[in-house]
Amino acid sequence: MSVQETLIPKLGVVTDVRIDTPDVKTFRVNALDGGKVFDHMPGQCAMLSIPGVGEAMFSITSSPTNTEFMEFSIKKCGCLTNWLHQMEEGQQITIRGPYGNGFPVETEFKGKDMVFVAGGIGLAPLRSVINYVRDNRQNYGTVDIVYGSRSMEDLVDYKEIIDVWCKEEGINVYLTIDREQEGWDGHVGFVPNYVKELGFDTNKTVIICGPPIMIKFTLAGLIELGFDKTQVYTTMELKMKCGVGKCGRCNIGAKYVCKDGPVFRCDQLDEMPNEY
Amino acid sequence: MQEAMIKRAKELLTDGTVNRVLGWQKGGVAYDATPAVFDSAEALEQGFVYDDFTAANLSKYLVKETKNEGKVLVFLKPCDTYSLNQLTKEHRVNRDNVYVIGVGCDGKADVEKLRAQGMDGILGITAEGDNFVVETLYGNKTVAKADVLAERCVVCKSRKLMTYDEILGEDGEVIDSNRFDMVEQLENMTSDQRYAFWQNELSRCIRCNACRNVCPACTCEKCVFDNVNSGVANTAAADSFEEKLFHVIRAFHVAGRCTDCGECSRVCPQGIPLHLLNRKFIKDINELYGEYQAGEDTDSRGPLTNFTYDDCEPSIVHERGVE
Amino acid sequence: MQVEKKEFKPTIVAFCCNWCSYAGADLSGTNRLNYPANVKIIRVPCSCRVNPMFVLRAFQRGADGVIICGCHPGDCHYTTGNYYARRRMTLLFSMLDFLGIERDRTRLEWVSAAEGAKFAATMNDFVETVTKLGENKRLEDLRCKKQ
Amino acid sequence: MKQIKLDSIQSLFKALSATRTLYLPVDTPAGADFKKYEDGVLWSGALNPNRSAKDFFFPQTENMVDFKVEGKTIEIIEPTRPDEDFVVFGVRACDARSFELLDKVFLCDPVDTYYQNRREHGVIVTVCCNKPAETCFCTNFGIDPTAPGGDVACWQDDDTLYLQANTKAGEALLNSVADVLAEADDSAADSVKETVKAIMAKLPIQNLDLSAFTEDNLLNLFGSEQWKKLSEACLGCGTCTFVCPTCQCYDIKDFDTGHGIKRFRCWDSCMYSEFTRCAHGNPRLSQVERFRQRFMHKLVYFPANNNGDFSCVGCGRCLAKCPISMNIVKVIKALGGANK
Repeated sequence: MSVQETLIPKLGVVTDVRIDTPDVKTFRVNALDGGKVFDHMPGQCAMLSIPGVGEAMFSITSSPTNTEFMEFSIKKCGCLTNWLHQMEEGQQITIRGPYGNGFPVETEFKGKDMVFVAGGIGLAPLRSVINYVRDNRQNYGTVDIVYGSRSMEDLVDYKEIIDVWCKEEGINVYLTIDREQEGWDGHVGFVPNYVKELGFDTNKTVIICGPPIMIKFTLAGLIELGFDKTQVYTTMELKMKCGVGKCGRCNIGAKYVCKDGPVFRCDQLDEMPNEY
Repeated sequence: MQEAMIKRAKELLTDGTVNRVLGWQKGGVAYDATPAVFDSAEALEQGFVYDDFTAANLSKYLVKETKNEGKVLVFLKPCDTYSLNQLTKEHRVNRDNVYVIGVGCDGKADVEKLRAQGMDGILGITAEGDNFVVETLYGNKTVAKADVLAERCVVCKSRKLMTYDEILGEDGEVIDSNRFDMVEQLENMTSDQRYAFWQNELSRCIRCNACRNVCPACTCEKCVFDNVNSGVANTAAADSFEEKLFHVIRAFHVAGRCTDCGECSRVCPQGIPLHLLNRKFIKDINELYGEYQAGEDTDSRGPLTNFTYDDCEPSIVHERGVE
Repeated sequence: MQVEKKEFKPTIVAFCCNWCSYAGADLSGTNRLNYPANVKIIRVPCSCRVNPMFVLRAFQRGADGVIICGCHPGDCHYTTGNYYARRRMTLLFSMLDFLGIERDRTRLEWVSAAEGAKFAATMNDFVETVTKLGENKRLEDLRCKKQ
Repeated sequence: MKQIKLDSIQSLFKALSATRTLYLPVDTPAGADFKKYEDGVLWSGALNPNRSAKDFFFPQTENMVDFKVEGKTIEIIEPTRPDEDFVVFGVRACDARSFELLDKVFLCDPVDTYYQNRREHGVIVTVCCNKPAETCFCTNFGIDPTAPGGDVACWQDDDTLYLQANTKAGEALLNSVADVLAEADDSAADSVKETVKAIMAKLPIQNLDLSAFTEDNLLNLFGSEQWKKLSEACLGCGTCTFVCPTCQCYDIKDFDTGHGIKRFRCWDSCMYSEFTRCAHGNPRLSQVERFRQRFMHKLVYFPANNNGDFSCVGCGRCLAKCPISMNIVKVIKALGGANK
């Protein structure tokens, strides 16, 4: 693979737009002739762009086991994402990737009991792994999903969670929202506290993704429960331009998030300078 | 001078008038002094330097420094005091948090001029009267200070301190300088010649932003050239147009506020005479709207935030200079 | 073989103040006065809204001449806006001249809402002047040129 | 080894430029600059041009791809790549070494084909420094200015230029201009080398203690108290990064030409406030962090990823050009000894 192929994007077309929450939409992207633009592993990212507006890295939300299309759950928070949110079906976009290391689903995760902890839009990269695990159920142990958001409306992929994940055998879904809300009879409270309350078996493997503050406190809670940092994975995000470790801006210490990351094991983070 | 400055700074530190001193830190070679904050007598003794090469204008650092706790002592040369006044006028510096010691200045030397005179491999420079004795890898050489004076000092506009709490050395006078000569020379060229001149100069620009970042008048919290939403944010000029855009706008944004301290040209790694753009504005303002020197006071209205009912029309451009 | 020389039609950007000059342009239109179609009018709230950057970027995007029209001094809707604009544009035009950009490519003109005829005449004159100068070469951005 | 008299060097330049474009350092009123050779252009005797030679392979701006957008559809137009063969003459040992370091970044997988393409079309002719400056410190990074890299190496004494090919491409280049060159003894340049070595021994910046800059010491150095003091006066301009032969960070930007979109890349600087700004914030909010990033990258991060090679060649440009005279040597001196 050369940069000639990676820095020059391919064309994709938006084939479906789903409104998830007031500020998150999920876009389905196909190659112009149908099918996927490229294959990827769970946790990998792609560079999406609208020429003239900008380019940015997004995690691929759909699982590699989905062979028909790719999905991106995108929160409106900047110039490009605002533009993306105005897209309609049939809009072409440019896309390049896949970038990053992805989760070690075929190695370290194999045979493990998995706990997924997500907050807000942090579910986006995890959804890819969760569905990958569901589709290769025989390779993994139990699956627990703890997912929290500010409010009921802010739960991304609520429909899939309720209709599919909750109904599947061997998967436990724990939902929580930050504040009491009418029509919500589930758990109320912050994710880190909920994780501690639930008190998982300490031989499970945990993946966390969400706001930095949530990651920080969840990790602290897990260690309190007796987890080791080598059992906990997270994914990072920094400003990226090239995606191939050359433009020099997404480094944390000697590691480039776009190339060596975005998935890091929490004990690896300890060896990196605290600059993220 | 350096000794007297250190002595006075130590006194002011001891009696609590100030809690730190903004000055210049000695470097490795004779000419490379770095602006620095000193917070103790020992630090001053070890590193404080003031000589013919401490050229940096310290007033811009006061924007940041005066936001900190306590009063800061700063040594300012006459041209730097103009900058401080201007910053005070624009409420960018809290003058109450600054204790200014004005220091006389006979002009600063420009190491590039030393190099241009064939002084390669400079190891040490000692001032002896009106000369520098330069020790180099290729033998000792002597050069007259006057011959290596920085361009801005050759045409120094004023040796008078505009604002100070005390003076070390002698206060000077405003000089009737010939600083506009080069601007005039350019004005008298044909438009083709001027275009060729600037095309050649500006094409060397590497957009390092040193001119902008060092400028005591450029104190915007966020520069338009850094603002991605402005449409002109860029880290490199992709077309020669962008060089012109950057430099015209940079000069325009400080028009009427530029004190002509000359830092922009001093720091330019490519030796572009940027001060000529600023001086052109100053000269135009002087000629069209009456003599005005930014930084002379802290309360007058600047020429671009002011007007008279009978100002000239822009068509005056057609009546001036050479087409 | 006879090659027909393509007639040069300059692109002119005219920044017109909303209260006077834009109305003046309107008037010249309703009076069926002719001025060249290659004058592109950009309405601004006041002539002093025109940032030097606007002028330069108009040239970048392919303008061959830029004209700024505002209320007559003393008539500004905001009382004093055009006085400031006058100083700014004087200095800007002088600077562009200093850089060797043809001085006839920029102009400032006061046009009131009642001066439809003056607007048309000004534009005709400006277009003629710029046509004589030819294409803007000194303040162009090569990337914006159509191949 | 070949030789040519300096007074007939123009014939060498003519011969070199006959079949390809020749670039060489030329004096300007504000220091030397690499310029295209044309009849009558004189080779500058300056030690180093203001800008490094990295421009030839990694230009400040470079068009990557064009787009045409119409309604909902996008068309991707790949630009034609430059295919002009060129020679860069008069590169010093430090800049020559910088290409090896840039290669490590751009030619590792995935290969940057823009850079690779230029690299393949360029031949580098280095010249031994005959008048090192006080700002030179290449020897600290294991560079021998008397044995410069590149495809062809040259040595210059009072009246003669000696040339020797280092690579196959260099040999081919010398063969193509064999008419204007004469044979020389392989030891002909030895006296030049000796003279330069003697000068090098007197340089003020020698034996910098680099032993502290190891990956193991990364967190220690990162957390050093010294950064605040060192970066205090930093203006946050990009001078050091843009004159640096090894700085390689870039930005990718889109430009709307009015009739299409040009996507280009251009140099960027980690010293700039917006360098790492993204939707969720900026991990390097103050100049301390940006300043630290630059030097940590050169002295720790880069070596950690590249077998211990520092990303500095000691050309001394940042020493000469920094507006406030803060530079990598001062950083090494401040951190090198204290943080072992």
